Amino acid sequence: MKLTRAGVLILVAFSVPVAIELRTVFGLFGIDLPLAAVGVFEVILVAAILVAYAITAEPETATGP
Amino acid sequence: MSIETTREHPERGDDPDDRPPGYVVGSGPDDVERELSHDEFDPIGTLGIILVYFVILAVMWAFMYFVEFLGRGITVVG
Amino acid sequence: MATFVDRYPEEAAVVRATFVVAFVSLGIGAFFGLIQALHRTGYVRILDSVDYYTILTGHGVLLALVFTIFFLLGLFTWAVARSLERPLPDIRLTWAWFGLTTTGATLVAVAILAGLIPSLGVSADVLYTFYAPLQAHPLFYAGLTMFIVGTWMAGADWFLAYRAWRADNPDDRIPLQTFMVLTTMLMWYLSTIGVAVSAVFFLLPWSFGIVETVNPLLTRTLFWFFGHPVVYFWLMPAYLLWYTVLPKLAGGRLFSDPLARVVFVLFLLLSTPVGIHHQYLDPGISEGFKFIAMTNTMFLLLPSLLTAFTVVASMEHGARQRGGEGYFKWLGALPWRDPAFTGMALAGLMFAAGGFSGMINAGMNINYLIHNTLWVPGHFHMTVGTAVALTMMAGSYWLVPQLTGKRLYSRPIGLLQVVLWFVGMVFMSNAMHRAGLAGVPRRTAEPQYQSFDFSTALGSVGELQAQIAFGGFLLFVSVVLFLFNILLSSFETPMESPVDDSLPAPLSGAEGSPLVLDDLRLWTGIAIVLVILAYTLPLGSIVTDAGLFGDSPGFPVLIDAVAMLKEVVA
Amino acid sequence: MEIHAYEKFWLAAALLLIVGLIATVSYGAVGAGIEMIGDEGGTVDPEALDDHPKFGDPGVYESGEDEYDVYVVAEQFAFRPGTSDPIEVPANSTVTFHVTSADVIHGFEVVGTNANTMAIPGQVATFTVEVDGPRDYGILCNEYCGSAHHAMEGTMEVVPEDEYDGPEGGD
Repeated sequence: MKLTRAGVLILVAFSVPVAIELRTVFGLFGIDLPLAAVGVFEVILVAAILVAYAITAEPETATGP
Repeated sequence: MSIETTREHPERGDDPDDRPPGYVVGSGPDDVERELSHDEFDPIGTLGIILVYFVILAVMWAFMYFVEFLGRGITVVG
Repeated sequence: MATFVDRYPEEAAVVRATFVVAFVSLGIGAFFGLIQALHRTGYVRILDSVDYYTILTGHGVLLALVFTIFFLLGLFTWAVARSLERPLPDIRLTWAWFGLTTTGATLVAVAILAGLIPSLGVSADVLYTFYAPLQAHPLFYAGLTMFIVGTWMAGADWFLAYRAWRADNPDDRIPLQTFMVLTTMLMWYLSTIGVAVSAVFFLLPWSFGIVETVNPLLTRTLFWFFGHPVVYFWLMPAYLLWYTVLPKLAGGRLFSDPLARVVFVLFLLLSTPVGIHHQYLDPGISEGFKFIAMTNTMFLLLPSLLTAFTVVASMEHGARQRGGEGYFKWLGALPWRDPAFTGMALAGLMFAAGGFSGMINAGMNINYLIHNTLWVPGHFHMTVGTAVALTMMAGSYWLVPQLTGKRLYSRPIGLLQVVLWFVGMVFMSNAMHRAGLAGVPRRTAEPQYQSFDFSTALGSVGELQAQIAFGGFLLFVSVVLFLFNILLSSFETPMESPVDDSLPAPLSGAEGSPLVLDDLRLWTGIAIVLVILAYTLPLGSIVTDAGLFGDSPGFPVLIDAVAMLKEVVA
Repeated sequence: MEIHAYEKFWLAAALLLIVGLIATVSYGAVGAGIEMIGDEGGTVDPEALDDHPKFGDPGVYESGEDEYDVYVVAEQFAFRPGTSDPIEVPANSTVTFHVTSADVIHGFEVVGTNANTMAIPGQVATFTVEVDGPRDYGILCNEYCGSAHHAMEGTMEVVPEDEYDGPEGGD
């Protein structure tokens, strides 16, 4: 299934709470991650989304509404 | 918005008036490929999403009540 | 294909006017929000901490009361005219309630903002809840009363339209949107009795000095009699859009019309007899009454949980009609590039999260954990601040073209705007919830106290402050983009069909639902009985305790704050 | 009325959730013994607090073995006691707070704990807590009470039993 640019934007937005709450999940297991870990994790998530977009995006001529 | 600018998209350069009317918002129905009537449609995905939500609610409620709340010092007992 | 403005030009003019008032207050209120977010976290302080509360009162009143309710007034006018397929009975009545509500809202805003100019001698820094014996200038209570009377007239306008329609269509089911408007207004009439009695019989005479004293617990209880239902008054316009417009935007149809009616009836029945859950920690109200309020509140979760299913199922229907497959893969087939759709969908997602923190607020004893902490604003920024406000902004991208006959200036900016709101709110409200658990109070101008430090389970208070300030900044940028987009839209050239404004019929229509659902008299009667059951005894005991007029003199908020501070420090 | 089977199932699950929430809170009230602030505290005349036997001289009073009563007056913008003198109680005791307001509505929150109440003029909020080991707590007003609301704070010191030199009975 193709990933649209709008879809990328939504996935990036959705990755923000996931990254923030990751720290909570680790906290429950007694691992205190520094704030920077949230940033690093968010960068990884965004990179993964962009890779998915690059792989699935249709050729540039496609307009698709 | 780097995503929006890194790729050329023909739509961006177009004269806006060339767009089909109704494109800007409310465009969802333009892409309908098939009609699903009431009897042909089972919201199985919705059921899945809502059950995941149910589990999250139940687990977080239990955590908040028994760990965060009852686990705290100085609680009103009378 | 003509759109709303071509069919009902006079109604469209009124709706445009209400939206202008709503958006102007949104802009001012959001600016105040930015000032607060930066001030209380200590990042940027452009005013004195004693003036923080003027800004806070302005933020609460302009956004929670003026923006939301003016948008509602416009939306409901649109919904009644379009779903009854007839103009309102007398447009002069419509303009009259617009004039009254606008005048009232302006008086309230003037009373509040005058607080920034001490030489005027007018102040209303009593916050959105205006708890006596803090005393505002009479202008504040008078303006508030006018505003509420104006909303009553608006309701009368819609009921008259319905009556005229009924005379011509004696056997038809009430069109769904009109049904939603009427049930919401019945709930509003019932619940505003509390605030009207409080303002007219107690606070207004007291602020003029006609009566000397007030019973603080009584006016507070009357406030919450209205103060919880009002959150549903904000929410119902969003529900109306989620039920009747969102399925269409998704490319599908509403899953079930009868269940939508059941949900609105449940809100009419249960919204009012729950206000005491805001008073779990109030002395003078016994535990039993609090437990009853909690039970009602918990059952009030039911219509929202049902809504979650119906609305998501309607979206899934749209996605599958657009070719979506699989258990969850269909989510990708939704029209995410449409800001109206995406904004409402993200608002719904945020509401699901807000539903959780609301359960904690509603839990009677667990309320000790978070009562009056920053958790509470964290909660309502997810609900009224996103589920409602973001749905209203997203809905505007679809509604405004119908009211002006002009297309939206920019769809990509609209999409960026709704996504920025979501991200900004994730940062701000997540951090507020966490800070609340650390005991950080709401409604305070300072980030730290002198004699103790807050401690968090995870991370540091400084991080939370940074997230609140950053989130607040993103939210403000989002509002600026929204207003800019709407403003530029008004300069577009008119066109034949600026938007696809048709609404498809529900999958399961009204014809299958029992007729009793449309019996508004019956539901109103039951709602009144429930309110009497929930409130007679607590109000009776409060009045027995301290009398109708109590024994608390007024404490005007216009005081020499600097002298007060010196006294405290000394 | 036609309701989809999945939606009926969800209706049942939603009701189960609601009943579960109410059951948890009921367990907290009955099983864990958490009581709500109620109307047991009675009423006072907010303008005549000085004539009140306890609020006229607010502070810590001993009411039994390891049991103490703490009378607190909240007023713009201080707690008496709490702000200028800390509230001092011994460790491992049972403390009953009686909180009222001399002017407007205030909040009384022992920071980071479940001890949290409103202080409403004319009403007395009464609640009992068990304090354990020695520790200092912050107290703050969590309801907006006027222009210097953010300055309204105090402390409570739970001191070791052997260091406790008896109730002060006012300030």
